[in-house]
Amino acid sequence: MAEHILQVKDIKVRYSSIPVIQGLSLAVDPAETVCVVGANGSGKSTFLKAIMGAVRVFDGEILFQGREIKNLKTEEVVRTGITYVPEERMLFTALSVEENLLLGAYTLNDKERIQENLQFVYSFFPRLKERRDQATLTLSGGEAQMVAIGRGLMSNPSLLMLDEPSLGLAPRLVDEVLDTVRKLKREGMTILLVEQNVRESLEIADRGYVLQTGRIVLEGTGEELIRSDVVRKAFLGI
Amino acid sequence: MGYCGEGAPEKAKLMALLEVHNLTKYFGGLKANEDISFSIKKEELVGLIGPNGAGKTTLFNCIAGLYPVSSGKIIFSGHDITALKDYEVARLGLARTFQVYVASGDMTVVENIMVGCFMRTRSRSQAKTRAEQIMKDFKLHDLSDYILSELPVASQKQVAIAAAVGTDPKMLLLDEVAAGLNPSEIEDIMATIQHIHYNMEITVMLIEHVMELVMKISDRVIVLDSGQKIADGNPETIARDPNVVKAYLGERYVHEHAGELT
Amino acid sequence: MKKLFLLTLAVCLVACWWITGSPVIAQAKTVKIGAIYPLTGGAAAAGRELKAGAELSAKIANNMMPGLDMDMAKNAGIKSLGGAKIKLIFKDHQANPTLGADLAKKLILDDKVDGMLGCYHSSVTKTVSAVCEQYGVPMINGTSTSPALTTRGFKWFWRTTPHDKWFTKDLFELLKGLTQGKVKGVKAVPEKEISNLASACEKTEWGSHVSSIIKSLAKEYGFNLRKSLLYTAKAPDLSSEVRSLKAARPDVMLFASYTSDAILLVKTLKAQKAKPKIIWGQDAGFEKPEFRSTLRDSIVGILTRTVFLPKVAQIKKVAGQVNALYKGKTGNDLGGASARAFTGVQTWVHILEKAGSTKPADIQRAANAIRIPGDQLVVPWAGIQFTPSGDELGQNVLGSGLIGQYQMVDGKLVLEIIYPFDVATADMIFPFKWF
Amino acid sequence: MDILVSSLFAGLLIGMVLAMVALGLTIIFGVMEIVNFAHGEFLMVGMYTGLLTAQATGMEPLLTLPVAAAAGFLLGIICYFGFVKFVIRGPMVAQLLGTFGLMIFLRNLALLFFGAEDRAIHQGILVGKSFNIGMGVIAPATKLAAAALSVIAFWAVWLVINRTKIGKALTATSLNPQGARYMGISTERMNALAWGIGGGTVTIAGALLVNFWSVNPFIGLLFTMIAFAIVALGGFGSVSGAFFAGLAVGVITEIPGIWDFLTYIFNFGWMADVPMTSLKYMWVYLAYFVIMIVRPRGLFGWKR
Amino acid sequence: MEALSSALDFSDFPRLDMIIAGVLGGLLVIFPATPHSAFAMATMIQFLMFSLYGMGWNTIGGYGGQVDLGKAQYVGIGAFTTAVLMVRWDVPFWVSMPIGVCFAVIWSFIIGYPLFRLKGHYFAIATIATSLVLKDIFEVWDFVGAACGIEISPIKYNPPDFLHLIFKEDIYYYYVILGFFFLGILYVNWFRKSRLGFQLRSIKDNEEVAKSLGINVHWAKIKTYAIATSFVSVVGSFHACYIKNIEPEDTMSLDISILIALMAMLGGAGSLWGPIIGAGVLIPLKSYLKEWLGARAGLIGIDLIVYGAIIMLVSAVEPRGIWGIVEKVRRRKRN
Repeated sequence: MAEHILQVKDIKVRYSSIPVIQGLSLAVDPAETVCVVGANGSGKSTFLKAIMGAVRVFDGEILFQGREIKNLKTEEVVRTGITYVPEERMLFTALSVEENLLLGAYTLNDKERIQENLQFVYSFFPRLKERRDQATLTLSGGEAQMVAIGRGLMSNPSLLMLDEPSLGLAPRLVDEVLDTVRKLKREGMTILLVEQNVRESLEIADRGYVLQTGRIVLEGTGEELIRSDVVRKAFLGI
Repeated sequence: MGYCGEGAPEKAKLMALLEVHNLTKYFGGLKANEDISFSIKKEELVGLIGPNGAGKTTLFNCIAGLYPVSSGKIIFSGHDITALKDYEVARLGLARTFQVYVASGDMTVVENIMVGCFMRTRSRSQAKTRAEQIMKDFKLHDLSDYILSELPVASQKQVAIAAAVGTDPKMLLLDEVAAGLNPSEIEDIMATIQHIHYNMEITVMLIEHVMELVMKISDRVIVLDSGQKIADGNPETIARDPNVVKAYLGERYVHEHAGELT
Repeated sequence: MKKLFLLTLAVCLVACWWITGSPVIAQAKTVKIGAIYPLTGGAAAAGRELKAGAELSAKIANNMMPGLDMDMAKNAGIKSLGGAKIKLIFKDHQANPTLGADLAKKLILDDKVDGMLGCYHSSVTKTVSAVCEQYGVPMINGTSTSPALTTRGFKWFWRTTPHDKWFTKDLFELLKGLTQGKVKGVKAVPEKEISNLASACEKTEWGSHVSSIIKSLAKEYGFNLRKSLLYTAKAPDLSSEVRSLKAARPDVMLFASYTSDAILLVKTLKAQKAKPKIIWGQDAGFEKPEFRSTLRDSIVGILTRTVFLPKVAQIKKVAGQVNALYKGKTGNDLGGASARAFTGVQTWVHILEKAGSTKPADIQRAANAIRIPGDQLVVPWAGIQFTPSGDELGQNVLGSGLIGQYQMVDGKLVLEIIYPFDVATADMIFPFKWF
Repeated sequence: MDILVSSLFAGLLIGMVLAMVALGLTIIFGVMEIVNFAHGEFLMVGMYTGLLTAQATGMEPLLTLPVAAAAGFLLGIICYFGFVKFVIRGPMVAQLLGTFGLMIFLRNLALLFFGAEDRAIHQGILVGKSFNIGMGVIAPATKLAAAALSVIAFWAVWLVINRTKIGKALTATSLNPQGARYMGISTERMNALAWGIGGGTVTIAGALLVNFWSVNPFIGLLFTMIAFAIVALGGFGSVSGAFFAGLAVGVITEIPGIWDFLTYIFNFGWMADVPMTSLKYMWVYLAYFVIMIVRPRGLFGWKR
Repeated sequence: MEALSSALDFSDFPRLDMIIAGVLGGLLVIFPATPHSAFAMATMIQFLMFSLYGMGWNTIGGYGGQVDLGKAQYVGIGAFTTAVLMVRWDVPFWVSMPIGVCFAVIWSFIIGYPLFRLKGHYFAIATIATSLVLKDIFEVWDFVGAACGIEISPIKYNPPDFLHLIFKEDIYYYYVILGFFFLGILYVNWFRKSRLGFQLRSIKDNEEVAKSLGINVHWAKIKTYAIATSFVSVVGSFHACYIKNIEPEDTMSLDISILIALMAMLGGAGSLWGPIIGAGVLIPLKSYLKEWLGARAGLIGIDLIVYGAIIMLVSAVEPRGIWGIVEKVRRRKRN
């Protein structure tokens, strides 16, 4: 077994005594893209938030690069090298695109490095360069998602976690966003992806997990999962 | 596609209880609902599904009077309720529950249900009798004196439905009552909904992500995607509708499985 | 354990009951007088003066003081009561009328005082005297000057100090005197040069009374009151008020303010370069040591009405003696507040001496019949005699006021008497010079 | 005419200082949506700090500003870590109650230490000096200096918020705390910083005010209300809004002067009888009430 | 009839509570017969008055969750109505009190309508603003005596005058306010179980849910605000007769508003006993701390420092007040 960059062992999360995640284990290897799919309410987002220390994990272990990060404060988790692009994007709407991106590099202090990263993001998303001074409130959904992802890249993360990046986007934009993920994968980024767009995301992923009511019900390569009936059932109930 | 309401032919002769005509709702520049029309007949049980962000809850909120609509018309049991406030809508007999409802107060289960019952009566004893009756129906009487916020979510949702039922509605809008529940709790809530529908003869419209539930109990399903109505029909046809599958599983899935879809 | 909290609550309640329920045992051979003054709160400085004045008076009454030409210094204690000593019980009303009433009840019922003294603020005096009236406890008020206090027909309330109507009338007499050339050192001023007035009084019981008195007297004396405003007491800033006054271009500015406002007013007047010919303060803040020490030479020329000035010591020997004692005790000269508090206790002593008993009815009779000659008093009054009937029941009819002016004499700031004209100690500075 | 011009001028001048009083409140509200009822008490602390430092050392009162700022910064941070941190977790009622408690606590602590008497500074190079600008406008030097410093302080705060990394982090925290945490920003520290800056600016304002206004332990509430009015007017959480709203409220406190002007112009007898000066601060409260009802986001509000 | 039986029905409280409440109630009734100081008597009257203020506040602030910090304006309306009517036209207390309530209710509708469009902090601050506005107006309004206030002359009446509520001894006032106190408890006991009470608690819980259950939230709040107002106004009228000299500065100050809210919040907002417990703890604490530490040791303001510290502690540790702690302990025992 290769050295996992992220290893989650049997974690449990409760929201005021209601179990949301009940013994979830998962591993991500370096330069790998792992996708977690599951219906609404299955605990996908909670799982990512648990890694980020945004919800309390009361049992289990979370190891990142061999270090225990369970229940660290969110900002400390970020400093270990994980970035999280949240489902709601959480852009700082009153600020401009560039200001948002620079905030993504908050944990870095090296100015040259920050500029390099900025240039990298701009080269990655040329459209953002055009709109660098525009307030993010005025961006379209797809552009906003680009800012969110770009912001996640600004701190040179060792692991990028994307929470439903295609959510609420028009189909054309969904493809665009997923293409971005594909490109990132090619750049050698380690990605943990949570998606509703089951098919496409599983295609991108090296491996995938299917989550149902807080448990992993299926695990395998993307291809295997696409063929599985479980996936379809999980989504349409038939 | 044009399945409009054919899923329940035996009820077709009944008049429409709720009619939504060309409802459109903007939030600033964002179009949350666009030109949505449908009607629901008395004693129907209609599911409303769609991917996240499709505008389902917004639609509910518009119908229930929580948001003013940008354009369109809503008619409920002969009244134009488009411009009515939420409590006025409720008094006309259109009750609803909320997607995220975390009880925070110090009211007990029976008190919560009594609030609903108080809509139709001033008398405390009548309200209490009615609430106790509902609790019995919903098998909640053991929990009667517990503080609601201290109960598990499943019970809270049951109580929320019970309180809405306490207002003696003609129609009930249920917003994701099964979200976050485990399978056995989903079974319970399904039984509750069916009880409301068949025994109490209340028309029900529900937003739901748990497909087992929607597909099983709905007479008819309406599907929204990106604020638009993309399908309307009985559960079996809906599940095979390419537009629906596309909305859920993505375009490529549709192409590859074209044979299985109608 | 289970209901520990409620039990504790019950125990606490019962405990409070016990502690407060213990009766106070009266000591023999003392006459207890309750004194309710503003010892803390915004008027604490005045309160300290009042307390010191009253204490000095009690000390003189309780001990033989051979060097002092006062009847009450000649005996130790009250002779007619077998040498009973005066015991003052001080309470702090914090300028709060409700608290004052509570304290009055406490003094009357718990401490069983024989009489009351106080309370400086007219609003507090009002509630306290109402309590005394109900319980039939005699109260002597030495320092509250609201005219309303003695128009209420109270039978247990006597006031030694003259009230604001008199004081304000003094001022208008002075103004009239100015036009007639009666003022020492000033030639007759043409009437139109000082005919425009403006007043600013604080928005309290006392201030608003003064304000309305000024209004009615201005009319009576034929002056033109161009602006009359009430301001919020203890306001942090009075510049808009001052601007408003200034805009009326008055020749004479009249104020009724307590210390902090008085200081602020004068500072703002100066900063705003106001140019009135006369500034007159209705006592209170305008004659406090703080007023003097803070503003120093910038108050030269300001007039204030008062009942006592150190200059009185030049006229009255006894005043000089008491002033020396007071200065030895506190380091300050006697002022209007302390002199009147002193006189209040002194009046009590005389009344008790005359009554020969501490029965309220006897005290009442004695008070209504009392006549203290002017030479006994530190204040420059003709004496103390209360009206036993009529509109102003219980008002001392022999009191009178003074108007003083701050002047620089040998580098020292002194208050010179300029009214009444016959006792004036210096030439009046007219017009007021600032710039 | 003179009275109108001088009233407006005085209103604007004092408005600048009042704006600075409100600055801290709006920063704190902007970052963590908590209304600090003890804000006026912070101001009082600033006033006493300025006053006592000046009196104890014989220093020029204006030089005590850094001392006051440091004291305020410290006070803000202590309040945050010692108290506010625990209260923000609770319901809104607890926050109200809590900052109320803080208000009562600080006020009476001051009463215990300093007594109830009003105190004011009477020395210093600027005290008592004033310039006659003409048109009846007389500008006291202390107020001019205070207004100027207030503008500088606003400019400085604006720079910090808009031009520095820490300012950006503050803005981010205010716009979306959870999002800010995902960027690696310690929102806890940002909250504390907001309290620090909030406390620091308001104590500076206090040290400026004490040059021309007297201080007593009970002075806080008036300023809390004025600050609320300004923040409501300028939009809760808006720094630039607070500045302009401060000017507006400054002018509102000069309504008696404006009324005087109207009285002279129209010369109706009844106008002179309206006790306008007594109602000086009522207009501020009324303005607050009306603004809240009509435009809850404030006249200059930009927020979210 | 149902209302009366509901008001008299305390059966949803644990038996022990009722025993304690009964004993304490009995103690209140016999208190004047025990040896006590006048100061204790004054403190007890204050306690009863503030309990009633707190009960009034509790209806809107506790059950409804609308933190109202402007109750002093209604103390003023009640007190000044009674005083003005009594001084000018010799109207008996029992007539002027209901008139005062009418004025207070009318005023509460006038300002309540816009006020309740606000929520949370904004509402709380706006209530302060309205209260201060009214106080400032009263301070310049000659009809109500302006800043001088108005005095009910004790010698115009022949105590004990039950009609005008003018007494010499505090014991009469004590029993009058005690009567109001028991009536107040009964009323609140009825209120919390009434339709409006339920609606209000539901509003506090979640306004949107409340609306969805057919509750006109705005109107329910305004109605309850009027009820709260009536309580305060009645006690205000009593205050006028008790103190006999009222001034806006004294009766309508913000301190009174704060104190009223604190009683209920500290004792436990939204519970029947909360305001009483709050007043029972705070008023004696205030009186005696002031008396012992303030007057004797010269530590002025120490009572309020302790006060402030208690409030801070409670808000940080248990925002539901003392009663909240009791309930927490009980629940822990039960589970």
